[in-house]
Amino acid sequence: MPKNVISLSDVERAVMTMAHVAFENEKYFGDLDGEMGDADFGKSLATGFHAIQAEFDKIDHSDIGVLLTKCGMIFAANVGGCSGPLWGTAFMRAGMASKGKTSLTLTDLVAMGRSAVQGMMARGSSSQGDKTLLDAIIPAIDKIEEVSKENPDNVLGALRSAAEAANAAIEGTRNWVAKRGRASYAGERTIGTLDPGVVAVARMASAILKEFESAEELGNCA
Amino acid sequence: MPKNVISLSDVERAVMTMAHVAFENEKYFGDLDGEMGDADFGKSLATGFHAIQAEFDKIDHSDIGVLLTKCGMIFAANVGGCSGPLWGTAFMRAGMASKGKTSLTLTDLVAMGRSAVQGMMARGSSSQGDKTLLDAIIPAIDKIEEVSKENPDNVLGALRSAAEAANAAIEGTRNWVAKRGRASYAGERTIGTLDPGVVAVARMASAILKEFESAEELGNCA
Amino acid sequence: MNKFMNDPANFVPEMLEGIYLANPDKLKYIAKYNCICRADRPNDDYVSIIQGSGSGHEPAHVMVVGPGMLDAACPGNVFAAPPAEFPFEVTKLMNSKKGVLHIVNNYSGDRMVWDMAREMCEAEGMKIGVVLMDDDVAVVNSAYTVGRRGVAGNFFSIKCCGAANAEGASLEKLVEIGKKVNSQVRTMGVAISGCTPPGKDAPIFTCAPGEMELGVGIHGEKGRRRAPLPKADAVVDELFDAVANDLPFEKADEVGLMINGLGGTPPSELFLLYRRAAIRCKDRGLKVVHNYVGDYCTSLEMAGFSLTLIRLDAELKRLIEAPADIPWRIF
Amino acid sequence: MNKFMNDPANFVPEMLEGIYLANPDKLKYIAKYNCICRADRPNDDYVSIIQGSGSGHEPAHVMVVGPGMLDAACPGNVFAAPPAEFPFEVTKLMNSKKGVLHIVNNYSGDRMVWDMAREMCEAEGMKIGVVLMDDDVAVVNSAYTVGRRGVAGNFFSIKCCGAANAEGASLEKLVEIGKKVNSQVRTMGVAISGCTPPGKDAPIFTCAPGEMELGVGIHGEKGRRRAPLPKADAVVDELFDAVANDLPFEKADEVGLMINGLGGTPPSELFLLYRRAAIRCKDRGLKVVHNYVGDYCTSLEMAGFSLTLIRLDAELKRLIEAPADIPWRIF
Ligand SMILES: Nc1ncnc2c1ncn2[C@@H]1O[C@H](COP(=O)(O)OP(=O)(O)O)[C@@H](O)[C@H]1O
Ligand SMILES: Nc1ncnc2c1ncn2[C@@H]1O[C@H](COP(=O)(O)OP(=O)(O)O)[C@@H](O)[C@H]1O
Ligand SMILES: [Mg+2]
Ligand SMILES: [Mg+2]
Ligand SMILES: [Mg+2]
Ligand SMILES: [Mg+2]
Repeated sequence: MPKNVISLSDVERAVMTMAHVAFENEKYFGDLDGEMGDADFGKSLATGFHAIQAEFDKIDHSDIGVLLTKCGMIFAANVGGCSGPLWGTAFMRAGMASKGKTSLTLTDLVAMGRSAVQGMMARGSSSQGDKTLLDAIIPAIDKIEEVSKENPDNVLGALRSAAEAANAAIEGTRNWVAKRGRASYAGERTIGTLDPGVVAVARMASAILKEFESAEELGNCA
Repeated sequence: MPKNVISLSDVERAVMTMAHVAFENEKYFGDLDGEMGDADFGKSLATGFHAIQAEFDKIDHSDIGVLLTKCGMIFAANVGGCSGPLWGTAFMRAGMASKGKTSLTLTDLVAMGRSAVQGMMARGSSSQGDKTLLDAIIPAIDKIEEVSKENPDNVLGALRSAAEAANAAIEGTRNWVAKRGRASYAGERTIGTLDPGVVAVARMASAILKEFESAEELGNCA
Repeated sequence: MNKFMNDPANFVPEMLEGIYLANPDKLKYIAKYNCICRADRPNDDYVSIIQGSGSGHEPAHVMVVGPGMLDAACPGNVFAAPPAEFPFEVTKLMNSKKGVLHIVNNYSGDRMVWDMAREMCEAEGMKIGVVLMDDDVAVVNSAYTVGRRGVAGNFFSIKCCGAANAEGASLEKLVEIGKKVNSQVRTMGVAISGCTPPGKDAPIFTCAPGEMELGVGIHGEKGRRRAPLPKADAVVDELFDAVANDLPFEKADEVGLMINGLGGTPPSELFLLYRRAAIRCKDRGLKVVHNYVGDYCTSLEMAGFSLTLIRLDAELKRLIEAPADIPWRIF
Repeated sequence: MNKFMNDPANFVPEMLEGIYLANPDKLKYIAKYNCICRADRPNDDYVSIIQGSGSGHEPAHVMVVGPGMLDAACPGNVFAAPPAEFPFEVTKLMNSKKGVLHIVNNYSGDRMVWDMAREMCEAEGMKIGVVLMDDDVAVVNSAYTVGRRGVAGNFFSIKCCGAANAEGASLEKLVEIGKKVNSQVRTMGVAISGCTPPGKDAPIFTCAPGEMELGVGIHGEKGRRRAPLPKADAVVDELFDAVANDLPFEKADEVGLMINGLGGTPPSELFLLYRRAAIRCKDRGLKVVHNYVGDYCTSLEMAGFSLTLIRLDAELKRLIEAPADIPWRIF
């Protein structure tokens, strides 16, 4: 039977998958940031996820909410620059929106995503269209919402649409002007370059999708 | 009749010829110095001869001695580093050794050269074999002395032998170790490199020879 | 670009330890929070003044901790604001009855981190004042950024607030002074080489021979535009005009003038550049009452400089001339 | 390498004018002799202390003219000692009843020029003292050179002689102090990039990534040997051992420790290097009573540093700690 909810262990696996994307792309993300920014994005993400990984077994796994909140606190405590507060806030907000839950419906997922996005926008005084990771995350959440309205049980379909939307943002935002983050100081010169935050979110979305797909296949075979 | 003495105007032309060699080779001499030294030799020589050129018409030309002494003072007043004191001293000593003279025999020339060399060695605490311009000048003077002993009137022959000796020193000293000047700090690493002072002296000797030869030809034609 | 370092991951901690080892009687080093602080602080008779931006800008701001300037610094990695935990914990450690002043440079990262830290501190009942520095005139269109960056002008807010603090001023007064400094100081920078953060194998950008990057910040990031490198005087003129026309500085103003090296530019060039800036001030009728030529706020080993003008009233003049004692010193 | 300059021929004069313009009340600039001198000197109650090596080593020595240090400087072109006329004329201008002290760095050029100048001054009846500095331990075989070079240790002879002069010491006493400083100070340097004199279009030498030039002087000339660039601690260890074993420095010695930037090395790296040097001093039982981290004697924009140790007795300690007021300053 295909997956219709997201379990606590799915969430754990998703966080670890994000971590691996951060580790494997540390240099690439840093180089992307070096194009127009200060080249530290790869290092910041890797540092944050290394800290999460190091404490992962020790922290409270009793529900999705406490787990994500704690991940956010670890991230914010260990990472500076824009990424520490932004990703820390995102995890914490997602955690607060899933307090006490041990499994998530697509509707829950959308609510968590919206809350995380709101937190990041408030923290970063930013909005959609500023050529930041928001421009990958928001369309992805929109897609999840769309799919969930058609069929609230279609988890894999929602993740697939989300990953597609996030990946479409990579090239879709290329010719925009960055209005937030270090790159924004380069103004018009950012036209034609990729936003590292967008790329990171897209890669993570793809990796999570792949993870869920292979789990599904294994499930089908078994 | 071939030349058997060196006149005041010959000396004037010789100084101007040296100046032109310095101007034309400013970059090359600097680059040579840059190999193992501090790359300022070309500039120092050019500065000194520019100063001489600028004041040349104004200074006392009543005899070879005062002319050369004054050239030495101008050189020392305008050039620093090793070259200012060394070339300044050389001109001054040559001038003092030719005080009151309006023409020079080869014997006079040898005495002036010896006096200049002594002055430079005292000023620079250096001696033959240190891989400095002394290793071009001393063999050149030796040759003039040799020729003058055979035939005291053979000015052109003496200059030819001197130029040959100075030029032979270029490659002849290449594999020596520099023991004086900035290059000496590089020790063994100077083996295989040319000493800029030697090269400059050789080029000047060749140019002076050429100048005398063409004057001679003209003289013969007339 | 070659660099003197051991493990790139230890670049910042080993630099901080070096600062401490050079001043063991005056400073403390708390490795956990990248913190360099005065050994004799906190003291309830004085405000504690703290800053923590990215590293790579030394002497700003870890080398200006000491009497008359900062009480503590807690930088992040090279070019990254510290995690919010650092300012939160360091504020707790340096907490004083008179309050704690945060001097924050206006970058998204710095602001977010210090906002988070301040919220956490205030939740614990601490009294926090904030001064935001944004002196960089190279950022033109503030609608499209978080606004101007805090660059070398930061030195003056630290110097003036630090001096006022030594005189016993209140937190409110320090905030007022810091805001006044920020309102009166303008900076613009230019690079003629890029810089390579520790652990990277190439500079963030490079300048070909005869090229300059105009309007750079202090994070190795690109600036406003790439242009052919003209004579030094023309470079100064471009920065001077941008800076002096911005406030604008007026005839008979008394000013401080800073030529700040970005890390790879030697004293000889800085004074050659100062010459032109001084001539321009004179031509414009500005009276330079104090000047600064050297490294104040760098971008690692970048070759380049920034030009800062600050308008001085009697109060600011008194404060910049007050003594201070910091690790970045000559004697 | 890009450089901020106008006409290369004006590099030195424009830098000197910049120094003067930054200190118009305290200094005079005599363009004819590349001379920066104190406006309030000569004074027959004090010796006049003069130096004039090549340019390109700033702040040495044109930016250390002022109370407590030099009374005048008259540098030559970049990396070339001045023509003998400069020291001769400047000595005449600064002549004092108490005499004039020439502090000369031990290079063929410098020595020849200052010898000529001194002979000319003495012929006119002036009283001249000479201190010769040769602190560079990188020069091993003195039989094959004019001996060791004067490098960053020069700062200490100027500082100590200047302080003693301010106390009213005689010319003979200043010579004695200068000689004592020179006998107690040792330096060695290393480069990780070359430098380009104004007017040249390429560096005198270059270091490939991962290479260093060990035992360099301060004129962009090559050093003792080329070697792979190890971790920073290992570089410090190599210089430290060469320097500390030379005197040799002994357990319980009180020392001054200097990490001097060669022009292109930023404060961050210098303090990282200082860390290791301080640890090595501690391990060897040397007591660092005063330290110096920054640019003191540069080689244009060369990236690199030198490490200097000076053994201090009570007299030298008093003199290095005395105040001084020079153009190269923080505040
Ligand atoms: N104010 C903001 N709001 C949302 N996202 C932002 C903001 N500023 C930057 N970002 C995102 O963060 C990425 C850069 O992160 P990072 O390099 O860690 O920041 P910094 O600019 O502090 O070096 C950008 O690519 C962008 O996607
Ligand atoms: N002590 C010395 N005696 C004689 N010649 C010397 C001495 N030192 C240097 N030279 C000569 O001078 C040349 C270098 O001159 P220059 O570059 O002006 O000197 P510096 O070493 O001061 O830069 C050398 O190539 C060498 O021939
Ligand atoms: Mg970044
Ligand atoms: Mg030379
Ligand atoms: Mg950053
Ligand atoms: Mg020279």
